[in-house]
Amino acid sequence: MNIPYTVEERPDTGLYNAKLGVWLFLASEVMLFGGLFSAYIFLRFGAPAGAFHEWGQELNVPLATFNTMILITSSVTMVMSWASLKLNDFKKFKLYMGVTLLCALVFLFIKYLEYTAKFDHHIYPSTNTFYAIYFTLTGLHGLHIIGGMAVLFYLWLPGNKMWNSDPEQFTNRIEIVGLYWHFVDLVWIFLFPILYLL
Amino acid sequence: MSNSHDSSDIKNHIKVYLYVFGALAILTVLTVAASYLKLSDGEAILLALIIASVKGSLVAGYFMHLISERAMIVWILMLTSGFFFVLMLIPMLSYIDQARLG
Amino acid sequence: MLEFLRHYGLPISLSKSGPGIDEIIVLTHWLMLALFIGWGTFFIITLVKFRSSNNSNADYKGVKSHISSYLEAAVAIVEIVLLIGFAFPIWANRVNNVPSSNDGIIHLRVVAQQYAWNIHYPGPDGLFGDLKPELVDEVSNPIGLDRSTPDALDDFYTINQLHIPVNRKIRIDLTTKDVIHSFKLPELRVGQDAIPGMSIPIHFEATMTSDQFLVEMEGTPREGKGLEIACAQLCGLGHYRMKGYLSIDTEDQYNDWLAVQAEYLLEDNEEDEWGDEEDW
Amino acid sequence: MSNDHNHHEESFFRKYIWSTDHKIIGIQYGFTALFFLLVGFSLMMVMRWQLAYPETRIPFVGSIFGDDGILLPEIYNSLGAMHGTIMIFLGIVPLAVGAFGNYLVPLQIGAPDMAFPKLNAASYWSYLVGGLVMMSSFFTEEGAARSGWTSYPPLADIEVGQTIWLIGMIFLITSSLLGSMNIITTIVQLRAPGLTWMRLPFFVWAQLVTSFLLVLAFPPLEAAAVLQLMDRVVGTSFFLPSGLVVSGELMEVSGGGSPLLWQHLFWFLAHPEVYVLILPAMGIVSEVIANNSRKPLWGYNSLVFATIFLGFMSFIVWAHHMFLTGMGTAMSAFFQTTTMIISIPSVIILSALFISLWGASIRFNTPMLFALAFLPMFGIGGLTGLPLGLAAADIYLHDTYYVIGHFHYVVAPGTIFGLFAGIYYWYPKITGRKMNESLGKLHFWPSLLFMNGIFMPMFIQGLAGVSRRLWDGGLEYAHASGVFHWNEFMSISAWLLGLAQIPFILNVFYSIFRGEKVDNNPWESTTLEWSAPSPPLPHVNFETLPTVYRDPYEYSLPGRNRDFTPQSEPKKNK
Ligand code: HEA
Ligand code: HEA
Ligand code: CUA
Ligand SMILES: [Cu+2]
Repeated sequence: MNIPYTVEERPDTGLYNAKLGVWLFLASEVMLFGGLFSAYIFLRFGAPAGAFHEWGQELNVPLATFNTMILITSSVTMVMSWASLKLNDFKKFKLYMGVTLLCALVFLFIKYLEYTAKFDHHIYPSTNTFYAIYFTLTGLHGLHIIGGMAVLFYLWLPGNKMWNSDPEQFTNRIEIVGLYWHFVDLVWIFLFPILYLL
Repeated sequence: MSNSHDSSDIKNHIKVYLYVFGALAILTVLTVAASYLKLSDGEAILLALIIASVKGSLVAGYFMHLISERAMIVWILMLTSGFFFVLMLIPMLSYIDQARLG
Repeated sequence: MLEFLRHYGLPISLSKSGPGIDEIIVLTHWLMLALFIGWGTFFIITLVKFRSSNNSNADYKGVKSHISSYLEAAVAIVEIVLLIGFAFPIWANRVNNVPSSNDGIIHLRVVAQQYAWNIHYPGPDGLFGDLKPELVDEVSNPIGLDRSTPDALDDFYTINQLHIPVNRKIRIDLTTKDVIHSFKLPELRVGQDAIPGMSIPIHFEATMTSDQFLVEMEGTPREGKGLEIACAQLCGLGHYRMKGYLSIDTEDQYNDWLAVQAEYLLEDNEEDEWGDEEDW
Repeated sequence: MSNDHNHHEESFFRKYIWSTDHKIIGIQYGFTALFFLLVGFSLMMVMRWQLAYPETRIPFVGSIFGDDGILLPEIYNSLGAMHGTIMIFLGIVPLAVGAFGNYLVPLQIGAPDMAFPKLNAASYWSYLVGGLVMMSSFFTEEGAARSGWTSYPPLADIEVGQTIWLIGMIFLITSSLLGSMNIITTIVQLRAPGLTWMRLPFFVWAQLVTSFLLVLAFPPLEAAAVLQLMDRVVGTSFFLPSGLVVSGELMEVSGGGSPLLWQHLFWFLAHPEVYVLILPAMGIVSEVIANNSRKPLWGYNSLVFATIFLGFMSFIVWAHHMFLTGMGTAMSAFFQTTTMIISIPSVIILSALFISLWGASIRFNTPMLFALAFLPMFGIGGLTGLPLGLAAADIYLHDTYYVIGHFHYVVAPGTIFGLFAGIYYWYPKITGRKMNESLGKLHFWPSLLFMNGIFMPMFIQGLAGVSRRLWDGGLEYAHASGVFHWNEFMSISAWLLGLAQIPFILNVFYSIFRGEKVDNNPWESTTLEWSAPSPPLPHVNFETLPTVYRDPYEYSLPGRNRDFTPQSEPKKNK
């Protein structure tokens, strides 16, 4: 079976299939988080004045700031790993990708620390609407990280084979997961202030 | 990005990526710092959202190459963000509208 | 058209705002009818005229005129008129002109619950006592009325029995204890969802008493059956039987009824009946 | 492509079950969805017994519902909620988008397959899992969801059976998202050379807009489903305000949520969803009408732009389902206005189709009969949407049988007829054989009659103010006494409608083996799918991928000896 434009770009649209596909997927993700942000606004308006801010005081801002940095770093290493492939430097790719994965692991570990700290203080999603939306948003974001990691890992370890058989397609794949990864980072950039700071 | 880029192009890109990384780090520190300012709720929200939007645009524009992306993608995203704001705004307005009922 | 819709189900209207609502329903149905008859005729003519056995060669170009654009513009204009001339003002009247207690109106509260309507009367002082969820007791205090404040002392409530006087403005503050219900008085063209956590005011004025209505209904399938509160929103397995009884009284009947209720209150009779056909 | 021809034989399993060929997946979607339609209809035929003869023993199947064979109110509510869910999410959407979209879009644009064949398969399997999860809820102790297909909390938060419904929905939403991204990418990327945007068959446009609606409107419902699941499973209160007292007990939740949040998120999907139900059917009907009127569609451009506009507007009308939730003047004015605006493109589309018939040479075969019947039936459904869209009239009509009548006219004799037209029309492409015309007409006429028999009296009941979702069909209420007797008439019509489907089911299976054998282009059509063999070649569709030189509907082009000119026929002098 031979489907056109899986690797090369279609001349009139300037895109290869997966690129359009992933952007459509990201569009749907925007709407998914849109629904949750909308819920956040609704609940915030519904809570007594200032309550959301107050409830949020339990959260650990320094830790979350550090985590934000980690995620931003992983985004840079992600785009660097793609650039390395573009420069035909597979070794560097392996390195950057490895760092990206490592960052993701650290991020999840810190998330785990935060969650357990909350549970130790008997704070659960059912405690109040702030924690309901906090756990939902960060939990769903965490799931996105885990999903992304699975794909990254799949491209990282067996990557050699794919690179050797079809470097161009492999580079495209890295670009595609890269787009997804940056999007997850982007979501966090908004989650961080609305949950921790406001 | 298309395969038409030669390696010097990419090397330029890498420089940009590093700048963006720096900018993101600084902005992150800025948002946290801003949260310690004595601002009213509205101002704080506005400031935080502005900073977040700048950061978001940097990520989308440079890491995700949106700045030089094909028109088709840009159109789809504009449509999406339009509906995204509808989804934010209308429930919010309707909440405010119904607040008169107590 | 009104007669036509009446013939096909639409009940007579017993409220002041009813005719307005009927009017907009009537006008929209005229628009619908015009479009349907217009296109329907065109449709049937084309089907007959251009069947292949009659017209074996199709015309590549087809219709060249722009009549359909004018038609679409006409539909748009009619819709604008309906909106601005009727729909907006009626709605504005409904949500903006809510009378307040000191306008000499009857002010009641209705608290819906799974499968009953609790009607809360403020008593002679015209002031409502507080309702507290934690005080709710299904048998002795279904709406959670806090009797400890003076406002509440003369308050009383009924289950499923709504009495109102004719030709007086009524305001009802609608809320619910559990799930969403919808308060509907078909003959008064009143409808409003009851949403937990919200208290939504509605207002209307009846123009006919229940007795007169029953006289009107003689000889129809409705004969002998009075007015009722329907629940229009799925609220659980008893949704179909969630019905209250509405009595539109003359001023005298209403006052008598109030007096009887006040006596009950003195008797300290906390048990309430859930209403039945007798209450019409 | 040549190496595909001498592809080694695939195993039966790879070829027919675990296939990634869009045609096989389309057929899988089609049969599964038809099966679910039948299930959804069967539930309703049972419910209609209770509505016609409340609290009497249901014949034949009564024993399923307990010893006395009476449908209990809680079971009635379950069947109602599941009827709505199954019809919409397991029946029409998979049939219209999953089956028709999958099978026809690549063929009509001259592509060898969908852009992402594996995702395509994943989409089908996710749909099947979602469907099975939904169905499994009937066999659990708690039973199936019983809070309506709208699942309004707090009721849905506290009623039994809802958890499985939510999990099922998450699978179904995932399936639709995967499928629709695939369709968009396919249309954008895989159009044959020369097939420019304004040369696309209208059906492809309809699928494109539909897919955009799915991609952008479904995720908020997925979010809402997750939130409701959290409410039910981990005890959050996204949709529960403080101070709820259920059956006399104060609910022990933190409170602070809002039931209206669900309604916003739900209708943000569910309004665009109704256009998801209608647009593919409009696409099919346009194809069938163009073909059987033997002339180009009138106003192709206005059809396309109206469809795009319709899709766009459908995102900003949703709160017309919420007029009675305490809306103020500004909000209601906004939504009434957008609702009126959105009716205009529908009028444009319908007008264009009507005018297309003028000057035609109409062939009344079975697909055409269904397509023609679609027009007035959708017309009735659409027109009765207008009073609902005016908030003042909706005060009276909201949640009455008038609403039920309105939307069944658009989805049942509307969409379902459109889909029937499509099945009769493209059956020869799929099997190489035509369906039997006599059986087809035996299917059409009674269906048309009984559809109206069921749904027309609903307007009468609605005008009388009878609420929907009543277990006893309104017996309890005095205001229903004048119209209650219609229930029996409607129910009998529904059962006869059921009987009228027997010729169809027979026809589908009989014609696979015994139908009249036909060549690749039995309807003498112009669009690309008819230039492929019947059935199209596995995985590649066309012997050589076509190139397009013409507009989609070049019928009765003057100066030719044939009355149709395929899109792939080169123009002579140019
Ligand atoms: C395919 C599905 C579909 C379609 C296309 C529509 C189309 C429309 N719908 Fe409907 N609607 C539903 C499915 C659909 N709806 C469902 C499922 C519900 C109920 C959900 C629930 O509560 O469970 C609902 C409920 C619903 C409501 C809420 C009612 C209530 O709960 O109180 C409203 C209110 O505005 C509404 C309005 C409209 C309007 C204005 C249109 C317009 O788009 C219609 C425009 C069309 C026309 C104006 C017709 C044009 C006709 C002609 C040009 C002439 C015809 C002439 C001949 C045929 C001879 N609909
Ligand atoms: C797409 C949506 C859709 C469709 C097509 C239908 C079709 C039908 N619906 Fe329904 N309905 C809903 C969506 C739909 N419905 C929704 C959303 C509700 C609201 C639920 C709620 O309250 O929450 C509802 C509610 C509803 C009610 C109101 C219940 C109540 O309020 O208490 C009634 C009552 O009569 C009804 C009846 C029917 C009937 C008789 C049909 C008939 O037209 C059915 C016709 C079906 C067919 C003709 C099947 C054809 C299939 C085959 C023949 C299979 C062939 C198989 C093979 C070849 C393998 N429906
Ligand atoms: Cu209360 Cu239905
Ligand atoms: Cu709608």
